[in-house]
Amino acid sequence: MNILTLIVFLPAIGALLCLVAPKPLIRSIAVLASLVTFLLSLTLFGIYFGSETGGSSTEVFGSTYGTLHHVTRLPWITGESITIEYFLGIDGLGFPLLILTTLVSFLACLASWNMEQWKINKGIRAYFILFLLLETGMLGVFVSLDFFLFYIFWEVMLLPMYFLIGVWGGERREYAAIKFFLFTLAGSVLMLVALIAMYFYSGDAIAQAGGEIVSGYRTDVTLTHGTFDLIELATNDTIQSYFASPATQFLSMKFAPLMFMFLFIGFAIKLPIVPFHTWLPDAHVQAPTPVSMILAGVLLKMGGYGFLRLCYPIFPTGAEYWAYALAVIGVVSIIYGALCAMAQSDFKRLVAYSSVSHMGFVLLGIAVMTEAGFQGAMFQMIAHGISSPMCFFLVGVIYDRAHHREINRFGGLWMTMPKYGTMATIGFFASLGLPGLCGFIGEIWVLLGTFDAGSKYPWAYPLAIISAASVILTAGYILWLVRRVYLGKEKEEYANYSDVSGREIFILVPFAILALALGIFPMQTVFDFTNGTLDLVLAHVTNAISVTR
Amino acid sequence: MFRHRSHIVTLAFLCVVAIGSAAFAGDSAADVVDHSGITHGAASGTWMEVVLFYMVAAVAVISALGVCFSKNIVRMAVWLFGALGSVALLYFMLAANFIAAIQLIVYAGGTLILLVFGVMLTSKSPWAKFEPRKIEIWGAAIVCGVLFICLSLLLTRAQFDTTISSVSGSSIADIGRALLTTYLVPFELAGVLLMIVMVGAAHLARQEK
Amino acid sequence: MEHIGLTHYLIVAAVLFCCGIFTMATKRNAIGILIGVELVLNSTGINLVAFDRYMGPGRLDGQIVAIFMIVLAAAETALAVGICINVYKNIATVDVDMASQLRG
Amino acid sequence: MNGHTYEIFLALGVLSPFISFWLLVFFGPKLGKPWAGWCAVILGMGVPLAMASIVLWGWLGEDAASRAMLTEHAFRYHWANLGTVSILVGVKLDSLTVAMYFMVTFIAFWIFFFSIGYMSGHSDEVAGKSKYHRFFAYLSLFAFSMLGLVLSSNLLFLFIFWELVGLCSYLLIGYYFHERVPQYAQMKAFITNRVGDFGFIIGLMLVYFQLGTLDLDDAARIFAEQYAAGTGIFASSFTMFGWSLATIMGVGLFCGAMGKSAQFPLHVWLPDAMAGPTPVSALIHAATMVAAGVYLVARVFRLMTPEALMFVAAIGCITLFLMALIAMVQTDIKKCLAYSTLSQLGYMIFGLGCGAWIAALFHLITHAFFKAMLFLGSGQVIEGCHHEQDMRKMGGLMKKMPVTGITFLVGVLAISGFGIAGTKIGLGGFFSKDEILAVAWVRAFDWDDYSHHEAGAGGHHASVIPPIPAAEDSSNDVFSSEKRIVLVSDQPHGDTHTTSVTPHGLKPSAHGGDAHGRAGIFSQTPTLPKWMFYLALFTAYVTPFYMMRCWWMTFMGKPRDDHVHEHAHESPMMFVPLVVLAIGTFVSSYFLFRDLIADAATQATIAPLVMATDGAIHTTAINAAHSWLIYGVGGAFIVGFAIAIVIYGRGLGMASRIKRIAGPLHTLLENKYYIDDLYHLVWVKGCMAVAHIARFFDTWVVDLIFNTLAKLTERLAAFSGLVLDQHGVDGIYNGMADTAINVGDAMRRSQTGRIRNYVLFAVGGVTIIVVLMLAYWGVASPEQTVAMLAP
Repeated sequence: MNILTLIVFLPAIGALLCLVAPKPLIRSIAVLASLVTFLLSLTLFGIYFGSETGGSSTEVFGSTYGTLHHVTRLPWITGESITIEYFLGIDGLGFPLLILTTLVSFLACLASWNMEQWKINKGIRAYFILFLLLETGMLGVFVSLDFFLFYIFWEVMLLPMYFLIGVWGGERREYAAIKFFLFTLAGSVLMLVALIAMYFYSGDAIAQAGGEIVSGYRTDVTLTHGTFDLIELATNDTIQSYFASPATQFLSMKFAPLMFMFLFIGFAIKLPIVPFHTWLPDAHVQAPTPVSMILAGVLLKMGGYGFLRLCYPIFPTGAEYWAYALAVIGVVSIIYGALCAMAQSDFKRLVAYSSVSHMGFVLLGIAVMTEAGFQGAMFQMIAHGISSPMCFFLVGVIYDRAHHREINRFGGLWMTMPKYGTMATIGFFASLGLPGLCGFIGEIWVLLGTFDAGSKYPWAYPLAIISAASVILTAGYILWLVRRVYLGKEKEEYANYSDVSGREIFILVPFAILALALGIFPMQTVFDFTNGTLDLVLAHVTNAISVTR
Repeated sequence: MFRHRSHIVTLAFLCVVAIGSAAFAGDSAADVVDHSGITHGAASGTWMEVVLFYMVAAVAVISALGVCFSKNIVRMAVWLFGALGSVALLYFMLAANFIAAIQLIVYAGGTLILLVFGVMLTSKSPWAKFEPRKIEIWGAAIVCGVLFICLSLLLTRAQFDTTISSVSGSSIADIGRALLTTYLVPFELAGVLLMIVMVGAAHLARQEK
Repeated sequence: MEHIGLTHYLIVAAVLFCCGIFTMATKRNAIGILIGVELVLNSTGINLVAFDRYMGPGRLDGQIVAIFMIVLAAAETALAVGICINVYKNIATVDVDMASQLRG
Repeated sequence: MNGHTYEIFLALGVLSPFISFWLLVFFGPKLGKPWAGWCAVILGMGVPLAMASIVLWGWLGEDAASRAMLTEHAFRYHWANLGTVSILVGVKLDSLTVAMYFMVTFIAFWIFFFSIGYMSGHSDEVAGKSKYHRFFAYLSLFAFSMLGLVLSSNLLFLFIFWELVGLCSYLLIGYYFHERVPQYAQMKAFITNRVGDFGFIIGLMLVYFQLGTLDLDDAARIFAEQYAAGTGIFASSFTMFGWSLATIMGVGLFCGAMGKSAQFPLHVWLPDAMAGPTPVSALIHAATMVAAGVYLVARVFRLMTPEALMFVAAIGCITLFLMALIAMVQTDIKKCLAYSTLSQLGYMIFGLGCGAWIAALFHLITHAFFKAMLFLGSGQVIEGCHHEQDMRKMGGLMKKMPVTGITFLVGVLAISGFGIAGTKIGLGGFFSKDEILAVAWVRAFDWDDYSHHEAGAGGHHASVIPPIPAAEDSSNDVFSSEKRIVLVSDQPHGDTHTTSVTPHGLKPSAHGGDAHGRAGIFSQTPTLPKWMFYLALFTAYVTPFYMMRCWWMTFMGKPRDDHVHEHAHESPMMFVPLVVLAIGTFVSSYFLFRDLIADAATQATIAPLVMATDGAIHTTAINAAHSWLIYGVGGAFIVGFAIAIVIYGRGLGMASRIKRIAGPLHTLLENKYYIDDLYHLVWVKGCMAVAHIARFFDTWVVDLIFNTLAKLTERLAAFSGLVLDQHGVDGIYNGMADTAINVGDAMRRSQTGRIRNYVLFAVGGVTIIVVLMLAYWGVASPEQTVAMLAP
């Protein structure tokens, strides 16, 4: 059995087990399932070090976009003129996010351990089942390479999240859950339009070319009708030139920019960027801690992943068309998110807005289409996937004890809980982008990458400088937060709080170690695994753009 | 509408005017009586007559308005006195001397006193007020205003076929004769009515046991 | 200078009539309503006498009816005041809105 | 030593405090007091000091050629790829590094040592709990970061360590985090530094983008090549504030230095940073970290254009002047020292801006020694006086604390530029600061002649160099000519065809230039505005005044507060470092460091656009200036001391009289020119206001739009579902029934039971009829009316 299939569906099997297991065992089963998934996903490192490829960069990443590993291709739904495949595979785009997902899921599952102590502790069985289903959905998104399958996983992930927020959330959980659901669904609708349009237009392209063309990346295959294959759509010259042609119109607008925008909005809502970000603070504030961790750690990355997997390789001309707008939106997100974070008094809301700011870097890095920008964006996703779950868990730790999140009511927690204070310092300084911790690399790479783009886009200079100013704002709100919560005199109210427990330490330490490791050895931890594919994607995109010009 | 001191001053002034005009009217009425068969008054109107009419009419109108807008029942009664008096003067000017006399005797002398007694007997404080609802006031004002405008329009545009009798038919003898001949039955009926009213009023007003 | 004609008297009567109606419609004091009625009756009187004077030469119909009107008014007042006093005895007020025991 | 031995030793010295840091993080509480401290002293600083000593010893034994060789072939580790640019990390091995490394380790070691004494009392308690190990953990982390900063061969790594020292500074300022003042001070420090870093990042972006590398040496080489060829950064026609792109790059990098070295207008954090424990003030905020800005400028000197350097000089000049004035009115002993630090940092920056590369860095080193000593002395005083920092309550401590008093006096003499003109006797500032002034004088007054002379000489570059004997003319200069001639050839792979000094502002062979290229260079380095020199000169007179004032108020005169006086004592653990550093002050003024720096200048100032002016200090002009100035400035300390002693010799009476006379000026200085208040108003308040606007916007506009959309949709659904179906279709049937009921109800309502209403209804009805009649007939015509009224 293919290892990717196993990884994706192992949590679902765990969910099935939870369904029948006696109640005291549920938690253990869930944790075990996510742990095994995590361990299994670690075996994927074999791609880089194992005998399969020998580990050299070219062999791992190939020389063109579309070099995949652990591919599974099975016809799933086939008809006269339709082929939907069960098509899984992994490359430098999906791999780091897959590992991140399994890791964060495992730790978040562990963070759910004390569920009995939550104010709302109903339905422990349902909770863990939904949690594991969510994991399956997320993993599926990162490995599926058939658009149809991708879309299904995308939607599968949506529903458990809705319930996790809506049932186990805070006071306004219904509002937050429905908001999350509607926002994402609105994006999905546009994505669905793009899905269908791309299928039929690729069919048209083939028909125009004589009804039968050779596949773009598989020499032994011919295409006779439209396809959902994401790699095919990106690499097939016939389809690409048809998509990019200004004569190809959809709703009497140019096809590529329009489709790009459709997909972009779908992913941008997920990322999220201003002005589609308002679901995020609400969802975070209302969601229980582990769900917040998943939300910040993994779900937001799907947006960035979507850009890199769908928008850019398939519609490079669209990317060129919208580059300026996207970069500006990215910068606005960075500054605006930071400013909003500064004004918050709710702990979780602040962290949520800081996510908006950090994700702005991802968008900016991708939008400028330079090597450093792409690498920085990818790194920023991973780094944020480590620092923000950590921050949310840190909030959760104190929320479990104090049952409120008012920043101004805290104070002197470092005195009360020294270990917690130390961990919090690492977490928040990673978020601040302190060199030596993970947040720094992504930001500086994106900034330098943006500046680098100045040679092709003159607007990149001012944008780079404006976004560089965010280092001041970020320092401002994080330090102010640290001062209000952790420093100062010990408060009576909190004097008898216990320091972090063993379980909590166990969750925090991996994050802290990773934050340090990513900051000190960015190449060995992230770049080595992603840059090959990212460079290929970028080469593909820039090549396509120059051809069109 | 009229309040406090200004109100009382106005009232006093109007009373003086009313009495003065009554004196003039008395003269002219005397004239008519003296030279029976010759019509003076309105038809042969001198400027004095016109001035007199407007003065009296003014008193009547102002008094009527005073009644309308007084909040206090005692003041209403006083305004009513002005109105009744000026109506009596109008009767004089219309050469209906007997009616005018009755008006003064019965109304101003009797009915008004009765009303004042009523006021005194029925209120703990004679200054008690009961406010109607706003909408009632506005409704009444609109209805009355519209009615007045319509009536005025009608009356000013109407062309009455007026013929002033050259013979005075308004001597007391004539009236007495008419009452006892042509209008005998109503006259008797009025008498019966008065008696019934007297009995009824006495019954109503008697002390409860 | 114009003549004083029938219309002049009729307009004065119209003013009195309207004022009387207004008084009847806006006063909650029973005696006040009575006063309004008096005004209306007086305006009628003016009308009767004026018409008699200007349109019925040699006839006394108008004046006679005016006499009856005055009689009726006196009788009505006497009776109404009696009723008022009685109402006052029963409900200690002359506010007509309070006299609602018979209301269904 | 050969191969990579030096680098390995240096790297070990960096690693050792890092290990110490983690040891203290994990096992600190177990080690407890004082073993955690000893762990830091030995592992955190002892090992690096040992390494530094070994390296220094070895390095002094190398000749120029092998030094160049070692620099050239230093090991580089491939850390990451930034886009397509490889980022190589390694040790920047040259004389400056060795000198700085030794200075940092030496001073830090004694400060660590001092800290054990300082922390042995109750100073380690944060809100009543001992956080002893935490303090030493931070110190170890700082040692790691600072040494890393010194070693970095790569601008990006320099920046990383740069931020880390900032973090340590943040953590250590806020060591007593239960109190409010340190909390705000630490935030202020970090955020102000971040403002500088913003500029630093812009500089980095330009370096990365325009030069295509972040390695210091490569960047400088490419910069020179681009200048020669007029490509890259010099091809851009972009200007801002009249600065070319290359200048902006230099200014951007300098912005980072402005933050770290607390230059005007980013100086505000340093005085507040005195809220930290005194050893921290000595180590971080006087000797090492704040000097990192100067070090950075020295390192990127080769990337600076004349305009950028002019900006540097202006900032330094403003800082040194303004801060010295504030120092005159400070009453807090640490604040006074802090402002003097600011002023001295201003001198260094000013010196670099003038091109006095060697003098500025020499001043950095001497200053580090005596300022660390001064701070430790103040720490001794504060600890001895039960945490009393107000000098007005001190006085007469000389008897109680003789060692402290004397060492403090040594520091005061050193900073004031004590020395005897015409001899070689002097201390610290006498050599370093005066040299800066000499260079400034030449740049301000003598520059045109000098540069034209140079340019006009033409010919081969060797020939324009004044012969060595010319340098020896100024025999009364404290530096003998042999000492200065340590410079090796500037040829990259030096066949040492000349042992004479070459002006280091150029590298003819690097870009194929010759005398013409050189002429261009000189003409591009403009004359220094004269006010800068005058301000610096004036400040040289102010410095001795406020330092002597500080010393006199603390140690001399009569005790002003018995309570403080009684408690005053000194502990051996703490005065040993004082003595050592006092000796260090002497030694550093004469031996070792200046040679090393001058040696480093050969490579580190090879710039296509500017020259380090004091690289050519042997020229007659500067030597003459120096020997002339030595009489003017050399006496400055006497004047300053005299004034201070006159004013403060008999208590504070005269001072307060002067204060009354100079009321507004005094207030202005006491409030630090209101700059802090202005910043608070504009930046802190302004930023919060914008943040709140953003939040408001987010809640009430962005969110509202989506909520309104949702509401509208909901309404639409409600409309179609409820209104249209239930009320529309269904409503027709229900409506009929309802209408009947409603009509009846409305009718019923009119039956109020009030007579007056009925009257009105009746009359109203009549009125309506009348109105209708009028409407029907129009306003009735006379005929019709007659007809109507006819019987």
